[in-house]
Amino acid sequence: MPQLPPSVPLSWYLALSLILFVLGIAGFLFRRNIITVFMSIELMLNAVNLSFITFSYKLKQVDGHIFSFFVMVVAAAEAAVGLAIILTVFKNRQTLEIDELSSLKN
Amino acid sequence: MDALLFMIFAAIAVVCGINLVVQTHPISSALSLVGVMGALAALYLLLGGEFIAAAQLVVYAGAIMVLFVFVIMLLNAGTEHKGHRTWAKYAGVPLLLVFLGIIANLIANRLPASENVVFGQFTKGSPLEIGRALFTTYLLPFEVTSVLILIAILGAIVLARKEID
Amino acid sequence: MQLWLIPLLPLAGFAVNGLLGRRLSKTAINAVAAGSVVLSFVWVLKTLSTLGVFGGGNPLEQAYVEHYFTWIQSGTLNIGVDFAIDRLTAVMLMIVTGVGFLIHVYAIGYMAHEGGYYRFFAYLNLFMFFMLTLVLGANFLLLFVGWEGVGLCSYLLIGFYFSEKFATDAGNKAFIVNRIGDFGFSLAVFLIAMHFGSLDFATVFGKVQSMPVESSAGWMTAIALLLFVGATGKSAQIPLYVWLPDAMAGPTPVSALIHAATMVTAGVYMVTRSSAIFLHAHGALEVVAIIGLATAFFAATMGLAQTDIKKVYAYSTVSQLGYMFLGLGTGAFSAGIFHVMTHAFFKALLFLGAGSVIHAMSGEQDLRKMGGLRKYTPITFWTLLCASVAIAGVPPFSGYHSKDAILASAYEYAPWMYWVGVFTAGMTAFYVFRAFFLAFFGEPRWKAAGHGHDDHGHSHGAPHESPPSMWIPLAVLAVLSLVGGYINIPKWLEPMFKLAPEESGIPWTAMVSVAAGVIGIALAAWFYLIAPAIPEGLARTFSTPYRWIYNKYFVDEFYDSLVVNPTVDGSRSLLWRVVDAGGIDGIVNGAGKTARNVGGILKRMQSGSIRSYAAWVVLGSIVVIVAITMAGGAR
Amino acid sequence: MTFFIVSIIKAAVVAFVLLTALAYLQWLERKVLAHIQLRVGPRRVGPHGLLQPLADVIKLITKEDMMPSHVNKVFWFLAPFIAVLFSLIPIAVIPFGTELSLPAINLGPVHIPAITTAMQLTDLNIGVLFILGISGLGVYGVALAGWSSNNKYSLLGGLRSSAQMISYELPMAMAIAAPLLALNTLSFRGIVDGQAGFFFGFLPKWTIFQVFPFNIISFILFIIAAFAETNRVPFDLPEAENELVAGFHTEYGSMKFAAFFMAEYCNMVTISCVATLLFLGGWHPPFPAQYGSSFLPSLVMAGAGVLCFLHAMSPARPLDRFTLPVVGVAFFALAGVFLIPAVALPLMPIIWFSAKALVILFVYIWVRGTLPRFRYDQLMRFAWTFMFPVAVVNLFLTGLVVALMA
Repeated sequence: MPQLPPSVPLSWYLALSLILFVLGIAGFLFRRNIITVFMSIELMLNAVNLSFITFSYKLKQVDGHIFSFFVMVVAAAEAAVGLAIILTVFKNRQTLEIDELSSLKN
Repeated sequence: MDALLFMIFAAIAVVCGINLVVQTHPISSALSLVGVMGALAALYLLLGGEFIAAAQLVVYAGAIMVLFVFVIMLLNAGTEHKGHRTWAKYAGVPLLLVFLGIIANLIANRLPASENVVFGQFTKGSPLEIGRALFTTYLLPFEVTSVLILIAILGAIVLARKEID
Repeated sequence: MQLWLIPLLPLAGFAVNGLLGRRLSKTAINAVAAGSVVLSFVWVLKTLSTLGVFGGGNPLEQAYVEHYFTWIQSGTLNIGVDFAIDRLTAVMLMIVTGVGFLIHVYAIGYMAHEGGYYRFFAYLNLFMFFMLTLVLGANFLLLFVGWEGVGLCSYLLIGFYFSEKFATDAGNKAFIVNRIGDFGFSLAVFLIAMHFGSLDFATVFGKVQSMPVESSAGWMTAIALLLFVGATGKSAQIPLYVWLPDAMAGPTPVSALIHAATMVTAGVYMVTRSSAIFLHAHGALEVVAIIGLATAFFAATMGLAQTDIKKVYAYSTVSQLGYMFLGLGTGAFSAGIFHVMTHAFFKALLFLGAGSVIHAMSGEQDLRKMGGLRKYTPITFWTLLCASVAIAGVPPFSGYHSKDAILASAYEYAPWMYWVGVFTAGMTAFYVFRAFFLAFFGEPRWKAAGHGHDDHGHSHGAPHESPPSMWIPLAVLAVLSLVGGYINIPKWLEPMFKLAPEESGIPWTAMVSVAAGVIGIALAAWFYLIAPAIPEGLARTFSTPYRWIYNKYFVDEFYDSLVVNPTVDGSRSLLWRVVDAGGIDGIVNGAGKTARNVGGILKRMQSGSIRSYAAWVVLGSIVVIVAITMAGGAR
Repeated sequence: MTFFIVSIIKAAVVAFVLLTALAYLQWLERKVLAHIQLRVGPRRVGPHGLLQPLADVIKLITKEDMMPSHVNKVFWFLAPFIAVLFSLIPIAVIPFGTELSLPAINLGPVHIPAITTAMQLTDLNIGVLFILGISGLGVYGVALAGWSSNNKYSLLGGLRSSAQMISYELPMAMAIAAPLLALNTLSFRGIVDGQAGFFFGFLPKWTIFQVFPFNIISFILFIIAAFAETNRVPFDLPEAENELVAGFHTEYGSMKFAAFFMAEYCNMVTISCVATLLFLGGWHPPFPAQYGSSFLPSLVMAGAGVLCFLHAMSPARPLDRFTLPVVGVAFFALAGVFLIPAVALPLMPIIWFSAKALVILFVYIWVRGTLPRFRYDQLMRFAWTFMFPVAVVNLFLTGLVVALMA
């Protein structure tokens, strides 16, 4: 079996964050349940956080952590409002299908 | 050791992420997202972000996702069925591949040869440091965020008052 | 030493009265309003005593400065919020808080029956705050803040009876005319910031003194003149004096506090404060002197024929301010400030007395409808007498000292100025005593005329003496205006203004001015006590000059036809019809039309399905990233 | 290498002790409840029913494990495991005592080097946050169980528990934050070290006595929130049997049901340990050694022995005449053992620690035997209109005091 290196290069973390981000976009593009779409957004946010932390490690500065902390806080606010909106939508439309919620046009 | 841990948790994260996308039931997606978050928390620890790891668990996994699960249960949303197809569905895959390719290329080529991540080298992630930075350099953003949170709470209450009672 | 407490106490009073006044009882409002002012007065006393002013020695040789925080920090320009006390400021502080307190007490009695009670006191406190900021500020910007603030308060208080058209008009007039002056002032401030790279008094004046008089006299003169434009606006000098007489539409305590004692002297203070600049611009000083003299003279002549008691005193205020500027212009800054103080005493007293008379006549202001009030309002009578002799420059009362100092320096500067000044002094004595005699002597004319309109809410038969809250301040001010002349301000200000002339000028100048005053009094007595027929006769014989004087030289009409109407017509016909309707609206509508057209095209992209939006976003981000990479941004 | 071995041994010990403690905690609860209600409680299996837990375990294992047809299988299976997992993890960061140092032992071929290790699995320097996070995850078990059982009672139970746990996590976190302000560390060991010593020689420097009186308030808040977090009476809405049959675990039987039960008790133990560490000074004695605090355990043991003999005088069952004296002798022996310094010194911290934890656990049971259950809206209103504001104000005041004293 191939011998594992004692530690991994920084770019692997970035690659992981990229993969997660793309997965998030994919979820956003291909899922129809509005809640799932919402969760894909959260996934993207997490990916970005990971890259923040990674860069913060590279630059040996704490700022990245602060940014990701703010991202979390904003995500919390967003989740609260977004879920409330979803509840309202469901009450008015009895559906969570994103394609049926296209009343923005006409 | 570090590499092993990274492998394990990265694998968990990726698998859960894929699961999030492919699962048809919101609950399973939610749980896989929780899995991703847990794995990421572990990775943060590897990167020396103790506080962020804990915050990840408390805030994301412990509060936000619980909220998601709560709503999913409340609406008792079933599995989704085939909807009509938009052009995005066809354009999506190539777009994503292009995106992936470009960024991967950037990471692979444009980034300078980055050093290895060794656990314990970066010690600025302790609650002490974070708190210091948060209350000196980033004081104003911090306060503004608190206001944002307040507004969000009020908005959520106003929006959802009639639903939950 | 917590200088900030001094202005902040009145501000607190304003906050309390302005926010909660509607709910508070009158007693509470009085307590807050007068209390805050008396507290700041006490604090001023404490501060000064801590600085050793009342002790012996030579305190406050240089200013005591307190820095609070940096307000503006841009490039090299660094403006801090800091207060300073030097000898000049000390004098002004004493005047403002002391007289201010007395007038607050007076107002409690005077406004007792007015509506908007708490509003009045809130404004009054706010005015105190801004005035103290103006006096304490250690740089031109803070001075300007206070400057604008007192302007605002004066506007609010002139238009206090906002239900009356003339009051609001007067308020607007005061505000707009002051704007002209403030414009000059702000230009001066810009020039100063540009040339000295700072607005701090200390820095600026230090640099000024360091440079020789000849060099850069040009823009120095410009700065000085612009500053003086501001002063003419605030201190009602020619050509911007027109607002002050109308400002009498406000309640009498306001006239006393703002338009006689404190605010109008702000200009004098400002010019004195920047004496260094003026001393480096002799042309400007000359202008100051001439303008002051002209104002003194013409205002005095206008005062001769006024029939409204407050108007008389208003013009006398303008004329006295002219005196002060004459003093400044002739280099006797300390004498000017001296006159500021004495004038604060006796002019405040005159106005308050007039207010008391008006109160007694329950709202009647016309001298022709008064008379014989002596036995009804004895206290007012005596106090007003004190004030009149003081302003007439009869030794040894306060007016004599200060006016004499000014005239002496005027004589040293240019004898003709001195003679005009003396003549003006005579006129001053004349019209002041004219008003005095008309009000208190002769047979009562108010019985026949009945009471005028009664805006005091309660009508009664005979005139009545005012309540103690009104006559006690009168008494205090009377004492001050009698003995105030012995507070040797020029001596006190010696270290600041080396150029102040010797206090004991040429003795005969003093005698002549006194003689002029006495002659004026005698004439007034002759005309209005012994032979009341003469004035009408004179008015008939010299009908043309009389009409001119009576109509204040038609200056207002002149301004209307020259400035106001053209502006109004111009803006109506050109700005509104052409520029606004044509240009601006055109731009706006055009923008709207374009937006609609573009939107019509972009609308196609908006399918309404979120996923297509997401796809668009991805596409866009790809494009951006590629572009950045191409540009070599992403390393 | 020794590190791994030691860690494994420690883990094994801790797991064994914990699981036994859980089983006997349940026995204790039944006993105490019984005495509160003037009953006798389990008594048949073993002396004073001491073997009852064993019997229960056997029963639960041997029961038929039936799965309802209408449940969502994956999550229905997953839920109990999640619950147990997240209730067991936190014990890993909880210290039970000071350092334990064993001398090197030579038994012919076997050679064990001298070992010095902390009585703790691991000492994270974010231990408190870690526990908060993990216990926050515990809700998934309940919520999933409630949802996946596909039964309206269970669903209601799940919803209730998730909402309730989220709501009570805030005051709990704030109540924890208040003492941390004074101690300013997040590692449990550091926290306990910060509470060593005595005020005026007799009053222990425990957190509750430190920023008087605010930390007492936060202690009370913490205990209340802890009751809610562990779904115990009076906050056991998720399993309110008279409203929701059995709430989220209606559909569960045999070991899965036992898993939920275990999770609940494990949470209780964890929370009690946390309370002990954060507020009650961990393993520090309540009064100084010169007043003989080190003899207290021996005294208690001796007292227990005497008690056993007294009971043996008037036995409730004929068998007691023989069993009780044996137990009494055992107690006396223990008392003697605790007089040996070599044994007492390392054990003393653990004794104090577990004593304090047991007191809190007893309070749990006591409350359950005493208080009625809240109504759900009362529960929520209590959380948001009383607990939360009080916690905020308390936190603020504590910060103020600490800042002023610093």
